[in-house]
Amino acid sequence: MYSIKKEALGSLLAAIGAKRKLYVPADNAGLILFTPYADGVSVNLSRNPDVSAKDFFFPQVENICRFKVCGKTVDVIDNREKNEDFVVFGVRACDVKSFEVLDNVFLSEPVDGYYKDRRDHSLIVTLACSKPLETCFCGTFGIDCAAPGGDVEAYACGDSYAFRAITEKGEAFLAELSLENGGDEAVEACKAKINEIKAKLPLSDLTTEGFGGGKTKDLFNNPKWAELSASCLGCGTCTFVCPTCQCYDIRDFDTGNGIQRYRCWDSCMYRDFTKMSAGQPRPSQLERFRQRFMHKLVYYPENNNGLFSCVGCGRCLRKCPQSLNIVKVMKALREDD
Amino acid sequence: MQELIKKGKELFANGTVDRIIGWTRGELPYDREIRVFRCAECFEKDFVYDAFCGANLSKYLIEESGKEGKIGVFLKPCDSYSFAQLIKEHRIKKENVYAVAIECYGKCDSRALADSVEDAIYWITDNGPELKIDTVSGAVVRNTYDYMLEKCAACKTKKHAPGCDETIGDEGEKVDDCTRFDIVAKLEAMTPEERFAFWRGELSRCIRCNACRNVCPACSCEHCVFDNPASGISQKAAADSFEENNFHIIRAFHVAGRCTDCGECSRVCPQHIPLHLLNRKFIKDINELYGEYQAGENPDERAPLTNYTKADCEPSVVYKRGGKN
Amino acid sequence: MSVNNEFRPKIVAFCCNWCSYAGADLAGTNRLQYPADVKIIRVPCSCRVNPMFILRAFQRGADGVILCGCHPGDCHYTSGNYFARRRMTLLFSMLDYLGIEKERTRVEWVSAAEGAKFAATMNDFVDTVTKLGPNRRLEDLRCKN
Amino acid sequence: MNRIGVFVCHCGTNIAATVDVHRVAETLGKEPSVVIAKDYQYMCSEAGQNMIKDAIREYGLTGLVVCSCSPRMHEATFRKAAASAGLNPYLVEIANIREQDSWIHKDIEEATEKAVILGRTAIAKVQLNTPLTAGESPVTKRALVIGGGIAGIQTALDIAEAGFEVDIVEKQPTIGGKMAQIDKTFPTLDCAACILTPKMVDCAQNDKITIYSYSEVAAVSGFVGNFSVKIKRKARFVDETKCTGCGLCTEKCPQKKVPNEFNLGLDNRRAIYIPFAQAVPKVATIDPDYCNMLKNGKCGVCAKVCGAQAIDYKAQDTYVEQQYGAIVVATGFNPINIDAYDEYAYSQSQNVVTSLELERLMNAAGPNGGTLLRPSDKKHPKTIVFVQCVGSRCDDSRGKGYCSKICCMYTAKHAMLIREKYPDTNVYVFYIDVRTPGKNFDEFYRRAVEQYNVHYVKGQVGKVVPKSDGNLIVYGSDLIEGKRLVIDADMVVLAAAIEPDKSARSIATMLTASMDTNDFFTEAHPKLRPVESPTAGIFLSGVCQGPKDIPETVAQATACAGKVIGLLVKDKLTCNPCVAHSDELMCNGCSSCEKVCPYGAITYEEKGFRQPDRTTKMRRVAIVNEAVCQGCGACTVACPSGAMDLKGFANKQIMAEVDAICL
Amino acid sequence: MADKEQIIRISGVNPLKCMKCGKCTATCPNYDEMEYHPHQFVYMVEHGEIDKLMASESVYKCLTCFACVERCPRGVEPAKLIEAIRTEAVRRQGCNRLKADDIPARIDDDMPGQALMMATRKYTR
Repeated sequence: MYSIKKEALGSLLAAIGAKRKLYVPADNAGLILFTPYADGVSVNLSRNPDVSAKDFFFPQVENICRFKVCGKTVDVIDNREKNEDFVVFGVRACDVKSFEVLDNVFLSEPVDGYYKDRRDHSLIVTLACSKPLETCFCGTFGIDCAAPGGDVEAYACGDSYAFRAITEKGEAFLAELSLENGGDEAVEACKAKINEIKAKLPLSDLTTEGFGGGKTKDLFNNPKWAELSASCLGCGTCTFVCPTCQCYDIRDFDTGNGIQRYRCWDSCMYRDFTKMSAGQPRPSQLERFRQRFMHKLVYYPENNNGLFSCVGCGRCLRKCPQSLNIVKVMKALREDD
Repeated sequence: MQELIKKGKELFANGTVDRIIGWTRGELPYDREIRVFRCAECFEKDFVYDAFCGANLSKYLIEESGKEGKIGVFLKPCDSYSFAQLIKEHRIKKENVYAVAIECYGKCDSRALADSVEDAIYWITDNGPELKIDTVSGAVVRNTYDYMLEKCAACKTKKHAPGCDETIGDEGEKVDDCTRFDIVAKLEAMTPEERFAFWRGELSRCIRCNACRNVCPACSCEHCVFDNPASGISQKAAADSFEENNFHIIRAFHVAGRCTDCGECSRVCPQHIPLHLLNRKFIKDINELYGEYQAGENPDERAPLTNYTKADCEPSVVYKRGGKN
Repeated sequence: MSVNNEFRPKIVAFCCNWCSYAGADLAGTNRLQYPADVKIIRVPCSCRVNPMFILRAFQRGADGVILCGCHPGDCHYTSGNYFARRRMTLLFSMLDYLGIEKERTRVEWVSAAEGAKFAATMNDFVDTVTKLGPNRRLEDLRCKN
Repeated sequence: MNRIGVFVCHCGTNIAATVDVHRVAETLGKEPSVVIAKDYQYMCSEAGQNMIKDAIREYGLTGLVVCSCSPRMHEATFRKAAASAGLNPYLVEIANIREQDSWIHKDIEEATEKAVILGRTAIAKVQLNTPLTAGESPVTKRALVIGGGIAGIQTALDIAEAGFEVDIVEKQPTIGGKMAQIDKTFPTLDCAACILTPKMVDCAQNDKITIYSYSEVAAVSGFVGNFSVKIKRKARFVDETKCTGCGLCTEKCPQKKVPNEFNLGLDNRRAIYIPFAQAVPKVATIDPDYCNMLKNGKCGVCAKVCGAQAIDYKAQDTYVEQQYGAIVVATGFNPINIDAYDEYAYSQSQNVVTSLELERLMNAAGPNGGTLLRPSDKKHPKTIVFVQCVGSRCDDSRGKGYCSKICCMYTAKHAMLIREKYPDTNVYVFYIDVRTPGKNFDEFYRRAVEQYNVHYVKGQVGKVVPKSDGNLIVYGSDLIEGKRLVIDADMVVLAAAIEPDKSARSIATMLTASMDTNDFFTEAHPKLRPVESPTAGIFLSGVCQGPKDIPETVAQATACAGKVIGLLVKDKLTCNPCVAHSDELMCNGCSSCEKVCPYGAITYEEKGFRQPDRTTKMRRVAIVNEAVCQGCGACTVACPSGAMDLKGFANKQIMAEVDAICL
Repeated sequence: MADKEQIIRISGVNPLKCMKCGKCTATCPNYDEMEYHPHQFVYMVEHGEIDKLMASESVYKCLTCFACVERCPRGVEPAKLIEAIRTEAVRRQGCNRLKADDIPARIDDDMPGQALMMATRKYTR
């Protein structure tokens, strides 16, 4: 355990930022967004950032390669960005868990080289949630926001921050910073306080009972889906703010003298998602809506040893234009039993 | 709200409608979902009309009015213009809708309200000018007017568009000292460099989630050009800053003269982009160059972009007006 | 290829088939010079020009876009240029609002008899855009190489 | 894969002098889809065209690019060549490297570089061209003429002559129009009735012509070749098929105080009337505003005296629906209301008359039986003052901005006739300019001055003051003498401006035909297509298009008939294939496109669409009538969903051109 | 020529609109008193003969009855030109046609009081 005074955080970040690329949660138009650290950036650790940390590894848009037309021949150029080591500061337990969900997808064979390269270059400094919100339900999925994990764990305890290395990589990172030891009791107190709040959260009693692998038959034809999906606009907000949504599209952009092939986030909420020459197996918003939640709560755990692909970060609860969300879905489907 | 519930039950009872679309309590204290109620009992039980019912119901009527039977709807003044405009564009089948005009004194920006409270909220009591918020670590109070939606703070009218079947309460008036163009004017007064920097800052946050488009009652296209590879400009992500600009310019242009300034785009944007400032620029220009026009207000009037006069100003007017150099 | 280090703008000119394209032809017939930076796209009427085309031109690296049509009142299709006039006014105003240099866009009415006006307009426009320098605010970097 | 052929023309030295044509061909030959690129001295020559045709066959070209002069010059030539070699003519694109390149640049490098870019642009476009076939639509071989004046009559007769059915719709009880009211015609001074009435009779007797008199057009739908028109036949309360036109009823009708519109209210007629002796059809009409029987059920005299039992007081308006291939507008004109010009005392003195009223006063069939007597006391006028340009050539706020064209000549005619018949009459004509462009026109005017001693005064009348004895003091200026004339006149004749008939506006709306600010119909082209409206299938005859005299009207009427016949002889109309097309899967049915279409080519239909969930949803979608669409593309931009596109100038094609230029 | 532009600017009249019909002159109630007549005013302004006009009594013979303005088919408004010439005359110091002292001698018994007031306003500064 290492500890620094709260006011020393700025110089600590500056020290990290001097050596590596550093991303910190910072204010931006009333939002908190992961922002490259620089002088004048207004660091804000008060709550979980509005956009998840997934795009450090799985960015919204990523170049894959370029095809260049020269007369009647075509050259293929690998023009992906070269990654350097980088640090993300202030990732919460839920987002850390989401990396596991993403890893299962991108790092299982065949390994996604683009994703892996970014993962390899990263170092994650997490932060325990001292003030979880009414939208938080990470506990539902067995995530402890008081023990966020990552390479280095950080705690905001009173007037100081405490840091603990979790991985070897984290150990080396902290060693470099030559911090003072201490803070163990403060962390325990902090954890206790967090647990106290957790018990009071409005969504603290939500459980995964009734969901998980093997529940497809129970849930798929539930008549509730129609009503649940009725007001869904089919926008992609929930999928884009979600830390675990990992669907992407590969597209070609005609630059006039060649093709830029890139991949970008896609959303199962979109009507051309899964559209094939033979037609659209999910013809209406009902099927698309059902797909998203069935995937999070049934299909993914079925294929990943019971790991749910929802981490309870609550972003979709905050961001859905029409107040639809996974909690409502879980509660509604459960009512039947 | 009781009056609305009474009206709803009456509409069910006398067979005017077989369903009503309205707001209902959501998962969180400030969440209001949209639901189609199919019986008087569930309507009475779950229907809610309060400070958090900011969502515009009009767009749902495109789909709903195409179904059999007649649907009831409650329309706030700003929603009624979207409704009237969609009827004008033949998107809503009026004969299948029973529209009730209702009063509105401004709705709460629930996201801003929630963000203003550090702790988890488990209940909100609406005391009119004050909102009492119970959190896990005690109660806090917020002034309602400080947390109004932008569209309500800059409300243009409390008067409904024509086309509603009946009105509950008194019909309001246009807001005389409406401030909705203030920020547009402020931007116009900037230098192009400042404006460019402003919009880059805003639009670079765009994640192309399409919430603005999908919630917009004017964006009711069967197939949006941005989703249609045949259009030549389809985009799934803003892969370059150009595409951020392009999407928002074209979207604003496509709704120019049709946008009723209902403010939904800005309400739903998860990235807090002030999209209404784009639409209002067009509205302001149209008002100044071609005469006052409010989409949805007059069912027989031509939209400004499908109309002209021989004496219209030349495009070079742009060089002379607006903005410094 | 001529080696020239000074900035030469790329200009796209949309010309309506009936007036302005014929005006451009007349400029040619009368041997009235204007810079080769201007390339003309023939459209049936100024009202055929979609704002998408103009943005597309900027995306692809155009430095200026000019739209030429029949004089108001003389449209071959009676009213097309009136609609174009409104559309372009609003579009240009919006571009200006977004901080895109408004001088990069222009509408001119050129009749089939106005070869001289066509050439003069193009000379002036190229001049204006050359002074502005390359379009940086509405370009797509992917199209650069 | 596309197989494009590129042909670069030298145009002698026109292109080759400033553009390195070999290099252009060589560079373009390296473009991905180009399979052959050649240059040649004159592509438009027979040898050049053969080169193209051979290449189409040899390489199986799917597209052709010709780098040459303006497409306005030779696009048709190369399209024809392509078609003869089996390539769809719309798979040809022209790169204009002469007018827009070689002729305006001096630097060979620069011009060559530009030629390559223009060529590449054309290649980019042609790859997206689709074979287009001109559509066809059938033609109903029947024409409608709206208006039965001399213009309508002449057009109808000429069309009937060619063997096509023609219907004339005339809102008055008889055809004949203004010419029937005129006494003599300039410059020949022959009797108007003598030349008009035989034509009216011809119309009545021609079995190809149907006259709907006392009728109006109520609604028009359809498009060129296929108009559907609803005609309202106003109740005339007399059975046309039974009435013999004997006129007994018009003598016996007790209601004698109806102002006679044919004589411009200068005398009275009965409530049942035949407008004039030579009316066609010669049947009586009851004026419901004056008939006692119709107003209060007390009378019935006409029914009693009618031997043919043609009177039917219970008659109602009826409607006829008819199909037409072409519609001719011949709605004519009226003199303007001159009450606003109170300086001329028109409303104060009966002895101030308009020229048309003078026509009736001098006409043998007029109120005075042809003797010119002034209206107030039926005395022979000894001094008559003519005032020109009353309401013509005015500022917009004061009258009509245009010259009414016919006044100078008819005034000369009136002056001359008066001087001839009553040599003791003093005749003054106040003029601003005397306009006599026309065959034998100036000679005619000079005759009035030289032979008949009409006093032409360059100047204008400022004021007319009626006196108690009916005479009028006329204050006029003589600008040449530089003095003011004060004339004690017996009569003043005002040459009132003419304006289109008031009914024209609503007819234009029904026909979607355009009008100018004066409500004259606009022609498709002021010089090259003067008798057609821009709306296909609508033709213009007579003064409805602009002021003109009888010879010009007849000339235009015949020209118009020629155009109509040219349309009606076709069994099918071929349409311009570069028309708008709506993708109904994407169409919202929002009506934006319809609002900007100048031709009314877009209509809407409720159509069922199979949904992904196998249900059928009804949706309103736009349908473009390809026969009516002229291909301007206004709708393509109005359409927010991009459902509307223009064939031959599709969004993708234009964007490909943009891309190629900006590359 | 500057004079001409000045008159045109003051009056707002475009003399080129005149089509020389003479209706203004024909309608002028004070025709007989004038050396130059309304249509000539227009013509002379068009030709820049301002000094000649300004020197002429005719300018002051105009009754400003506006008959010429009312009747002119082209909306040329000759009376406004005359008014402009009068104004210009007043503006030129020393060009005042009448000095205040000269007026009493010219008053006769028939002259209405209002005309006197108008004249004072018109002819003096």
